[in-house]
Amino acid sequence: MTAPAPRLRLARFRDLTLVPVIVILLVVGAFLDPTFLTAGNLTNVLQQQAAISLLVLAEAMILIAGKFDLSLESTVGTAPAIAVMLVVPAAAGGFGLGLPGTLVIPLALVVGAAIGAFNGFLIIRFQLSAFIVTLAMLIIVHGLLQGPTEGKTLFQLPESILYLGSALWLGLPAAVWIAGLLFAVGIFGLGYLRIGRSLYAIGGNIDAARAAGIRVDRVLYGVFILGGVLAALAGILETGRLGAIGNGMGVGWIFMVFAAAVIGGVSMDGGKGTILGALTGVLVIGLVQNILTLIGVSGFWQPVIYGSIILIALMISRIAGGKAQD
Amino acid sequence: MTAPAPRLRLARFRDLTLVPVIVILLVVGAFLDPTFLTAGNLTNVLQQQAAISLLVLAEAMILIAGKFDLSLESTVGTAPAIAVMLVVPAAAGGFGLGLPGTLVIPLALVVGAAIGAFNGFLIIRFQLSAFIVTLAMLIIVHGLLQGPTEGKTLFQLPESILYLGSALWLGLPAAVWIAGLLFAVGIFGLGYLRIGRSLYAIGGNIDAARAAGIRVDRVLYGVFILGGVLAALAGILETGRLGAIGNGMGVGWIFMVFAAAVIGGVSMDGGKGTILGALTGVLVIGLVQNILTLIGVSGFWQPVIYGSIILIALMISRIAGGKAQD
Amino acid sequence: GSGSTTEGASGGGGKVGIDHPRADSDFWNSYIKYVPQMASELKVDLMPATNSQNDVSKLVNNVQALVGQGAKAIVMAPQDTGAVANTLQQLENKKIPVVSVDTRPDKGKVYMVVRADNRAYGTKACEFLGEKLGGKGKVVQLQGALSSINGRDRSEAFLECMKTKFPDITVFSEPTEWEGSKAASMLQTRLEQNPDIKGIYMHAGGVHLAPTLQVLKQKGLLVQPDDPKHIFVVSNDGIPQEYDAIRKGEIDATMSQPADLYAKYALFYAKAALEGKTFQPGPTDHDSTIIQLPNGLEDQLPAPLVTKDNVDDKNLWGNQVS
Amino acid sequence: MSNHVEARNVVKRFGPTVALNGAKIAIAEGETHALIGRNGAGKSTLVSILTGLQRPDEGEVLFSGEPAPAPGDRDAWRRRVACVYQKSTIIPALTVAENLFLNRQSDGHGPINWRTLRGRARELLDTYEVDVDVQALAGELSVEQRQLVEIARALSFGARFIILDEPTARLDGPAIERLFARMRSLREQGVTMMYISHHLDEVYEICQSVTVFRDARHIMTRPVAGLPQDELVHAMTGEATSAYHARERTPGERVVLAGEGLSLAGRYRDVDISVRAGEVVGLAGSASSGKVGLAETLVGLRGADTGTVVVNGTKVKPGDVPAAMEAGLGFVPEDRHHEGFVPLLSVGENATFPIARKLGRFGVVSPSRRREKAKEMITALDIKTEGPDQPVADLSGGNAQKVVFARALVDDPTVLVVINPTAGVDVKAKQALLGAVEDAAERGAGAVVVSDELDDLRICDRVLVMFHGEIVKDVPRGWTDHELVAVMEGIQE
Ligand SMILES: Nc1ncnc2c1ncn2[C@@H]1O[C@H](COP(=O)(O)OP(=O)(O)OP(=O)(O)O)[C@@H](O)[C@H]1O
Ligand SMILES: Nc1ncnc2c1ncn2[C@@H]1O[C@H](COP(=O)(O)OP(=O)(O)OP(=O)(O)O)[C@@H](O)[C@H]1O
Ligand SMILES: [Mg+2]
Ligand SMILES: [Mg+2]
Repeated sequence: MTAPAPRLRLARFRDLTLVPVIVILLVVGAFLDPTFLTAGNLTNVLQQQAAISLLVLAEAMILIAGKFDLSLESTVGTAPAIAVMLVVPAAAGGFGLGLPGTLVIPLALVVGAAIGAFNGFLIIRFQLSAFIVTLAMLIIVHGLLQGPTEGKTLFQLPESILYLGSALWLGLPAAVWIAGLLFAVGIFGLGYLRIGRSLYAIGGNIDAARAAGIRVDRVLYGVFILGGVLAALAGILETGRLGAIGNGMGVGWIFMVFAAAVIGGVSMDGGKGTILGALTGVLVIGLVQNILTLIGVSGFWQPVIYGSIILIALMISRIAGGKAQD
Repeated sequence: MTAPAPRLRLARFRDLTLVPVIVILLVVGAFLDPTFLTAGNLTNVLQQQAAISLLVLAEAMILIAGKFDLSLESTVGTAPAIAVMLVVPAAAGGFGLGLPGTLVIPLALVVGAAIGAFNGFLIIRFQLSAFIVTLAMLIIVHGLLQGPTEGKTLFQLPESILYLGSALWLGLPAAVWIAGLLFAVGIFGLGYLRIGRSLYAIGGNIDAARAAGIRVDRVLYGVFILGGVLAALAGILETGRLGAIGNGMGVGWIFMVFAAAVIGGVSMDGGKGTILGALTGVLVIGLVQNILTLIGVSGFWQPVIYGSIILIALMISRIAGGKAQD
Repeated sequence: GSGSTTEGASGGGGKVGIDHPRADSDFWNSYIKYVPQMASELKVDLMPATNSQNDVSKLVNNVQALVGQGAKAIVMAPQDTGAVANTLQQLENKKIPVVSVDTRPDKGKVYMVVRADNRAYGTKACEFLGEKLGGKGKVVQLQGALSSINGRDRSEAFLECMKTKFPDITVFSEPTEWEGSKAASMLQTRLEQNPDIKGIYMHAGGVHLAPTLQVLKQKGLLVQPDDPKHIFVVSNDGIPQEYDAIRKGEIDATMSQPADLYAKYALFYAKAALEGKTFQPGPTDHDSTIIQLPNGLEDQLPAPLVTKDNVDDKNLWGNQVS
Repeated sequence: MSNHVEARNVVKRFGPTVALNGAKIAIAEGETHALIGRNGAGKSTLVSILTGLQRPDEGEVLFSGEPAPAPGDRDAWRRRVACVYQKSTIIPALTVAENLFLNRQSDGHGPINWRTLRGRARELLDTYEVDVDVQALAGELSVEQRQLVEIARALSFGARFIILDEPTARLDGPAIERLFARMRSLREQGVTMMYISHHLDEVYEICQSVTVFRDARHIMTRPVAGLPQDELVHAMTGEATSAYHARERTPGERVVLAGEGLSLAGRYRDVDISVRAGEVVGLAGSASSGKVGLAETLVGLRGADTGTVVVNGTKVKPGDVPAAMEAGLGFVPEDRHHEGFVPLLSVGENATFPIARKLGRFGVVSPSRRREKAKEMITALDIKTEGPDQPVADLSGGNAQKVVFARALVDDPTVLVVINPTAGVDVKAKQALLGAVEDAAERGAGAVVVSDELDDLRICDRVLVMFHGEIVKDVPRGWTDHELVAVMEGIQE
């Protein structure tokens, strides 16, 4: 009865290896710029990270289940764009179908789900490499934004799609509440629900999971679909923040998403990591970006500093976590 | 004595699952455009793929050894650029060190080797996640091009660095000869050399490889360094082809590199695949790009068609290969 | 849709190959839409366009393919102006004239560069903001990608002009990589740090306009020009949405980068080249000037500054598209 | 008496291999039924068919006379049968508690109460006297601890039919006794069991009837009582086989393997060991005695905290396997899946890695010479395979073990260290492998045999017994089973 206690504490801490990094960043940031530690600035950081954090949440689940999804970044732009085109008139760049504007959010989520389901179909049914399937889908899904819009930005959006990304609830951006809530659900679901735990089993040893009676294919489909839906929701939040849907929305995010998840302790090999850890990864990336902007590092050298900080965070999470990464 | 034969033959064929795809592409291309099947056009395709094929060769070896390198794409631009800056005068964008111009190729290869060695150091010594290390290195190494050049293109280059990428040997571009030769060496090396076979052992079960007396760390260092050198060589060939080193050289290649390798049968999980297979993957990608250019598909929809062809090639390689991919 | 009849009608010998630089920005996609329209007006025998998706190595491949298919003149818009040197050399060897749109290749022969003066954009934006701010205060410039020549020209000219003409103005430069998301985050952070920022120069209206307006709106700074809280915004491109914003008083000015004229004169000069015409430096018949470059000629098309005063001018391309 | 489980006329092919060829088995209600046969006879394949993991190409499976559930209906299968598979089904990154209750962490779909789950896990493990922390990650357990967790899990389902596929291959004496006690009490409760093992004495101890497979076919089914062991072995091998007789020899003078002052925190301390040419030294000890840790140090898989290892006169850098092998060492690791073989590579390649440099010049490996050498090894160790080009992943467990053995022997080692050498190997193969160790010793090699199996230790000239990390006794040849077990359990002295 005495031995287990320290181990428990250690395991808990393993999710939190990045907390010291976050503390250091807060201290360093406060020294470097007086604006940094203001409520306003920190709120901005949270709002700026809200959309990408949903992708990290999605990717963390997919990685824990031992799979991979690169196409999430394209869904960010394409799902809301297609939904918008379904409801706005042709003059505003739509298909001219005249669906009611209130449907735009559900439609976007459905498009996201459909993309996720198609990914799942190819990967699970045809047993294709998840990396390459979703790489091809990244290209295709982005083409599904670029094709119908012919490269144009969608400026005339229904009000409802702008609301979530721009509203304030109790003084905090709605996007922050939404992301926070979904992370709480994710932490609970992957920590305390059987279906959530089954992701770890599948990612850890898929044959053993199958032998234990887990409906592996069904769970994996669910994860891919949920991933697509979360990416679509991220797109909706980002649309509200930016006020328009450009062809470049979400492009290039996926690398940051992986970096955040892995720094946060999620393994690329499946079966390992937590949602809480992934959240700390997002925060580290957000704070680093914010500090670099505040101190105004030269744009030319910014990548070097930025990449180095990722490496350092990775090492800290490796040393504090105490395990080889994969 | 009779049973093994069919298996052997089947294994041989598995490298060549993409050959039917290549044949179909040649036939379809010939129907779609009369220029396609001319010697000139096919030579162009080979020349255009020469540089990227060296990256595929490098990545295939790294993947077979069970690791990952995203930073290769940044090395393509940065290695020759740094070498050039070391030799050209300050007026041409150099550091003004005045090293002799003939050193530029060796210098570029050394820079590539150094980047590879640093990747290896972080991954092997610190046991960090190869994906994220090389992702951070992709950003950093690109910053090492962008920083010193301040985003400007280097176009006053020493003659020697332009030669390989632009010369013709026996009527074929020198780059094609070089890539062909290196692939031949790769096919032989990974098929018949002790060190080459050890990559399969390491990628297939690293602990067993160690227990079988293979010096795993040394081999992995070698693979990363070789990868960096090949990427630098790819950069030299590309520099000769383009006549200058822009900040965007190599950017975005890495996805195509992975696609080519995986379509060609190399597993993302290590231990599986051949260099010959990877070569067929490069050819498929090159032919598809060429055909799409020749028939002039609308730029807006091109990604959709392109991505779909990758998916189809993937399915064919899956069905013909007969094994689940990972 | 190219046949021998069109070729006969065009008089000058041969097909024109065209490569578009990218398909994912509002400006370029307007240009892309003007091209076929102008081609039929000018009776140019245009081959199906290729697209190099912002990748110079694809551009080189595409040009090779176009030449292989029989192009006698090439229109391109190389976003990396150094790395086309070899391609230009090869085209020169094959006696194929090149019209470069929007950018000026560093090396290699070009028949004509068709472009507005990007440095002039930066200078004009600087002058506009400097005057509006009375020569003091803080401004932000949302840069494009630093590796693109146009982004760099705008950025350098803007900074140079500020330094010499308005030394009391502090400039914050934000490298956005042409990404709306980065622009929004950086502007938001900068405004938090310096609430007294009074001016913004955006390098690309297509990607920067909506995020900027959204940030200003959230901060309660989206007010009419006569309000003391107003932040003066100058944009660049001249797309219809920028004009709407000018009309509403949300932004104050933009540089109209003439997508229509780019398309028109690119094809015009390509055809002229095939017909064997030659041009001299000096003023032209279409409000522009041809200047001599070491490696060819450049027709510097007019790029008017659009403000509330001239935003309804029918001649602006942004007012001609839907 | 009705049949609880019946499989009729089952055919299963893997490519060119026929794993089961019209095989059948019928297990009566409430009995413990042994299934035995040589390595590769098709036993594990039948297990995966009886548990619904694989579908037979032909034939049918009946549970209490009813047809088996649909292949996808895992819940229905799990209600009918629980299983300890030969291959580990532990998920290393999860805790022991969660592994025990995988996919049934909570009743229904409510949230999991981890505290309750831990309590249930501790209770379950206590009934087997398994001393592991239920919150430890399963990946951190030793091989036998993992095996015990798997057994505890399978037995805890409350299924009426339980299959155990070689559960004892990785257990030591006391653990086996506890398992048997548990199996007896389950049988008293009317549970039907199918038991697979290569230890015939276990079959006699715990089973009522036995089925023998040979070459993918059913050979015979008999009650165990009164069945002579010779007849059983004859049925398995198709020929008369006599018991193995350990050979006599006189060890040379030269010390070929020496460890001095070796200590490794938590595993063993102050160990001195020396092995002479032509000598076979046993290393025995019950669970956690540190014998495996010590052996792994000797071969270089693990570095000691203090002390030196000298192989064939060369002082070897700690933790450097290649250096040890260059000095003349060959070894068989404890866990073949972990360190034994590269599954996707061929039998030939796996067996010849240590001599790759001798199979051609200038770093080239000649495939034909490799195949030749591999064929030699396949014949010498009687490996059941399609040929040198078959991937090891496709071999049965025991045959994979022989490939690992081939790797250890291929370079004619001066020092041979084998850890649990006969785990999962059939009677006849066991004799071949032990014979190979003795052959090596006769050629002048020094050998260390690390094992709990008395049969393995019988070939040793002396047995070093470890207890709690120390060598407590050096037992010369001529011991009786009782004596040795007593020392291993720490009862004596
Ligand atoms: N997945 C597979 N692919 C190809 N061949 C296989 C596969 N699984 C089993 N086999 C072959 O089927 C035959 C029977 O294997 P099985 O594992 O059932 O043997 P076993 O009786 O359990 O042997 P052991 O006592 O060694 O465990 C062997 O020849 C083996 O090589
Ligand atoms: N990877 C590990 N990390 C920490 N402790 C370990 C590890 N592996 C084994 N141990 C512990 O070290 C002690 C000695 O282990 P070792 O494997 O050497 O004993 P052993 O004699 O092989 O026992 P057994 O007969 O059970 O295999 C045991 O308490 C074991 O639980
Ligand atoms: Mg078996
Ligand atoms: Mg042990």
